[in-house]
Amino acid sequence: MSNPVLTITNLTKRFGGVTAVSDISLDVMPKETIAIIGPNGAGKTTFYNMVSGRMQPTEGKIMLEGRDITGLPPHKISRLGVSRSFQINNIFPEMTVQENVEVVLSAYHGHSRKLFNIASRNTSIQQEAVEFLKRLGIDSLKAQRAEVISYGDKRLLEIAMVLATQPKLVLLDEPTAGMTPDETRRTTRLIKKLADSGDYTFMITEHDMDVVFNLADRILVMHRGEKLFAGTPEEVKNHPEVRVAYLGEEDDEAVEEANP
Amino acid sequence: MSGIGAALLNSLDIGLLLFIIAVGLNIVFGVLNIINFAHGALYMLGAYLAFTLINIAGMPFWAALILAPIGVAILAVIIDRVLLRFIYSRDVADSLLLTFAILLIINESVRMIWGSGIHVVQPPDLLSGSVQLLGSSVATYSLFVIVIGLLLLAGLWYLFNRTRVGRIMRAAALDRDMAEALCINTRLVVTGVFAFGAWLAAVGGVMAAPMRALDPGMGDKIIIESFIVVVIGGLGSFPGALLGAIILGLIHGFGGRYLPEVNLLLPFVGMALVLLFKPNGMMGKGANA
Amino acid sequence: MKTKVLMAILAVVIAGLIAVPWIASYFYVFIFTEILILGLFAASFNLIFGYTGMLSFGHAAFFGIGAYATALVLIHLEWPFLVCLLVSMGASALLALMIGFLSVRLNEVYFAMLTLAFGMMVFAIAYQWRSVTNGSDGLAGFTLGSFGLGLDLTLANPSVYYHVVLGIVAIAAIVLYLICRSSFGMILKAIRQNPERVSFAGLNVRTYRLVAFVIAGTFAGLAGGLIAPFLRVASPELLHWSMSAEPILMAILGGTGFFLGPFIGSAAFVLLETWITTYTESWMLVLGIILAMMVIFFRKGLLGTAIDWWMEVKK
Amino acid sequence: MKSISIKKLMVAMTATATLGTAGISYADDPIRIGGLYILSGSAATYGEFAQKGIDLAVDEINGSGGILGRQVEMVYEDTQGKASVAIQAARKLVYSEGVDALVGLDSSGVAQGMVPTMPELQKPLIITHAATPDVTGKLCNSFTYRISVNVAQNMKAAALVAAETDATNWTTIGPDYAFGHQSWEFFGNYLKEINPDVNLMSETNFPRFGAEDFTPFIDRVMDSDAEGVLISVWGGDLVNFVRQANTRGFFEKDLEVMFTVGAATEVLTALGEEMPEGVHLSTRYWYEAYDNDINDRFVKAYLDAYGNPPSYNAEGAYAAMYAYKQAMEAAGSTEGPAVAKALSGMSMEAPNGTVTFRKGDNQAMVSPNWGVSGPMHPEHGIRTLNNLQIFDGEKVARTVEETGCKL
Repeated sequence: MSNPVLTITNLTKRFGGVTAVSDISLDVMPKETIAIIGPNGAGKTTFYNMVSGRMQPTEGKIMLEGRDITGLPPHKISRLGVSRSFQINNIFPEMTVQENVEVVLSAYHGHSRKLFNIASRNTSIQQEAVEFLKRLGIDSLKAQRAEVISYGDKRLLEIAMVLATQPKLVLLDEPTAGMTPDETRRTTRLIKKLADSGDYTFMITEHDMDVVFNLADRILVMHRGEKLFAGTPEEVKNHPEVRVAYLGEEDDEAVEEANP
Repeated sequence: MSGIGAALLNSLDIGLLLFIIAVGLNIVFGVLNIINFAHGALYMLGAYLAFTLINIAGMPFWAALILAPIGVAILAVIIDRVLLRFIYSRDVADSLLLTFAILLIINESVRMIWGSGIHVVQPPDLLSGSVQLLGSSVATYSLFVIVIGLLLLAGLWYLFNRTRVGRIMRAAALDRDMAEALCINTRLVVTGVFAFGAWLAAVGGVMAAPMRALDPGMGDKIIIESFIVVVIGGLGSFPGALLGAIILGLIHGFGGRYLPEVNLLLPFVGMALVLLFKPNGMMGKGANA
Repeated sequence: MKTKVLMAILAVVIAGLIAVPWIASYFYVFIFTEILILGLFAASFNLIFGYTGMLSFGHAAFFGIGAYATALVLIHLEWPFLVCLLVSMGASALLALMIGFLSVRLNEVYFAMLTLAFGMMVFAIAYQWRSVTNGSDGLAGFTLGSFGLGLDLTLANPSVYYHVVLGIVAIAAIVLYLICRSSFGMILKAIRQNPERVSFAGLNVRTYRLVAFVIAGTFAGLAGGLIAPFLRVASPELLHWSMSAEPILMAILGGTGFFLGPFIGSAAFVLLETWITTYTESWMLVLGIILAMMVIFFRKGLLGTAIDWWMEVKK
Repeated sequence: MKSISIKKLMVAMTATATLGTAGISYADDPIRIGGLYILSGSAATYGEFAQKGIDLAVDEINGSGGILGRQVEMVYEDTQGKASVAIQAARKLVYSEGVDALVGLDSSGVAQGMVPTMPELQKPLIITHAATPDVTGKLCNSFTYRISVNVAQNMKAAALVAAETDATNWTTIGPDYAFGHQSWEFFGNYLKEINPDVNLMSETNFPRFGAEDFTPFIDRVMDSDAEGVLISVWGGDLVNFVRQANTRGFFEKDLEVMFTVGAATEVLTALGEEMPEGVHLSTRYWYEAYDNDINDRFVKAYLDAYGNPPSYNAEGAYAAMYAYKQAMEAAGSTEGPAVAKALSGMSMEAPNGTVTFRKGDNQAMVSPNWGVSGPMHPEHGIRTLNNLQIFDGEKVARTVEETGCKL
């Protein structure tokens, strides 16, 4: 098979005396969907923050298609092709849904440096924005102010914005957290469709095990900042340590995290 | 040599006066997340109330030192209940703007009530005159300011370290989330903290009255100084306010004496340097802003 | 329909502004000159405040440096006025680049405090560097010569000067407006609402804030270049923090969410001041009450409140 | 829809078109005179005293038939001690309030900025306080007059006083603007002329105007070799200065202390006994220095009305109103250029004797007063002045050539 999109070696993050992420190594292959699971405080979000440039690793290396991106600021990592969503909604609340995507697109296409074009008359970007909204099934909301649409729709909008940067690797941080069961099903279906289209490489954290087993090609189980196990969903399901350390607690955790 | 001694004592009395004022600003910012632009105006009100109590009502200085700050604190309660309650949940910018409006209102009210001329408050007889110290003559009143400043410092230290209320306030000042968890829900604490900040400003005002001529612009002069103190020391940090006040006192005391050509520039250079290299101040949290 | 009405209102306002020297008493020529200049100052400020979300407390530094630049050029070099304005813009752009480079890294209160410090440093330099700035007295006694471009204008005539200001402010406002509705402008609005998302879209937020800061500083410098010949003096109070507070008040008064808000705010500010001080000396008291009301109840400013009201009526 | 909004616009436009029509005056309307003083901040007492002097004069003038049979009405604007504010205030007074003439200006910096704009306004201005030599020197113009002593006159007198003392090492503490710097410059030049042996120290002190803490500057002078110090700090600053100097023991040192505007009664009233005895105090008019009917009447009326003795600022403002009365009646009109012309070279009787606006520079030939502070006045609550010296205004003035004024 081809070379990995992302190669992580010995990634470690310490805060003072506390080690949040310890010595994680991982290869992400093109077009696969990899899920990272683990109980609260397992270090998933810290791990994400390092990969996306929000935090500097204490040790270790992150390579994107053979290029060292360790410790680069978020905008550079994003430019190089890693795009992420957040656990909390991270959109432009006072803009319309369509404008939200347009901002990202004009950044991607380099229009953002133009001082004297008229943003509202850029039809190619507008069409492209609508395309992305369609892909997430929320194009009917395009003229709404982003702050008034439903919680689930906001999460989908954020995914649309993430995809609009044409990333080589998409990081989704608990894409279904806080969603109603209906929304969760809809979102899972959408991500599944996007993953199956072969256009994207996904890395997902998630609490909902149904979602994880439904989407993931491979799963990395983290526990107290360390890699507990990595393998296919089947292997994970059957792994005794994982069952004890994590799956047994699943229900409680999910409830806790859904009510932040 | 006597020059340095005098400059040092002079720095100390200005520094401790600034500390009394700035620590109030800092507590209000720390706990309520409000940059109180009207803090200088409250300081001025303290001074003017002292003027009325001493020169008009004929009370002794000591009575004014007790009563005037209480009066200002009561006004602060009103300000809090009538105006500030609308904006606690909003952006810091909104609180800056609203307190700026309050500053305008207080400044103009002072002008209307007391006139725009200069007023003078006499120090109590016990404290007028000067004594010989370190080979130079030092105003007795300056020593008094230093003593009161140190007493307040001790009192505040006790409050912050030995009492429950104080520990909550200090913790809240350093950690907003905790502030929200512990304090913001309690209206009484919010009002209390704001009034306490105003009380400190007014104590500073009464203390300053015998050293400074009173005019309606005196609050505007002190507010920028207080900002400098708070920024240098660290927004929300109690020991920081002391350090910042002493540093600014030294800049004033020595800058005016040895570098008069650039004495206006120095405090702002200090402020900018701290913000650039240690945005949270010399005693603030370690993390970057 | 809506745009047509707006265009009609705008056309009438512009026609009215052009006609001020003929339809209003002589005094209002001065008043409207001031409104236009301060309006431009406030609009430049609103690019970083209303659009990008940065509350600067040192914007007067650029306004004042513009005024000093024009005054110095008029005194020592006697260049045409248009060249003076270009020098003003250049000087303030340079200053904004320096201050901005250091300041845009900080957020919220820290940004406000750092810009306050830098603004007051510029004030202190102007105040104490007597040999160049004439200290606290400021530079006065300069006279306007030619305008430039071979135009024969008697700039000393207040009505002529008013029309020159109107023309320059109109051009500057159009340029600022175009910037606001460009893709760049859209990114600025996005930065105000969510800087993190913008940086995860691959843009260096600091660079964009810096560019906005420099543009705002440059236009503030242009406004400063216009104010010096109007006031006949360039003095340190133009650099003082209280001068930095004025565009903040004007932007809030007019409405920070609208391009024309700061201009409306400037007009309201100057006219209210003129009228109220005729009746009472307590203009600042009235201003304080108005500002408090605006912040608490009408955060969208006069223009925003008026538009909301208009929408209600239409329903 | 459209018609409604157009109607509204018409209303708005009509409102704009009727934005006041001030500036036209009629023969039976009162004569309006604009006063430009510092009415806020630490120097606001000066504006207050000037207003009192003016009010007194206006009452007297109106009580005896007014000017040209018309009553006089004052309109005041606050200059805040800032040139830009003063210039805009003057425009408002002239173009909006329709005043016929202007009086005022407390600060030299304000005067320097404002005076060059007077020809545009086409109204006469009598400066009653600001002392910079430039406005009746290189910046002079035919609309600007000054009825008060300027820095050059006062410093000539100061140099004469200083030359009588034993001090040879001189320094200064003055506000950091035109007035402070020019006072020191003129004082030094004149003193050097009289006594070439004096040493003008290079270590000078210019705290900013409105500074609250003067102690570093006080300490600096006390630690230096200075034997004499010229202090041109004034207003609220002077009150702060003297009180802080007292606590440092400044006046107990063997220093010749000269306050160039120390005998301003505004300051003496605020300080009371805190102003030390035995220091040289100057004023541009001392209320007990002149023995004439006008002064007797003025001082009595002022004391009766306000309870404290008049300051030089009050006297200057009071006299300026009579100057306008005389000039307007001589011109037979209130037209700006005509009144300005009548003022040129005009002589008048004022509380401080006969005052003449010199033709070449429009500076009034008035006398600086110097004295040494003495015991408290039994009734007025201020220090008295001993060894009073009244310098001849003409003799201490620069020649017209020296002023650089070309009229």
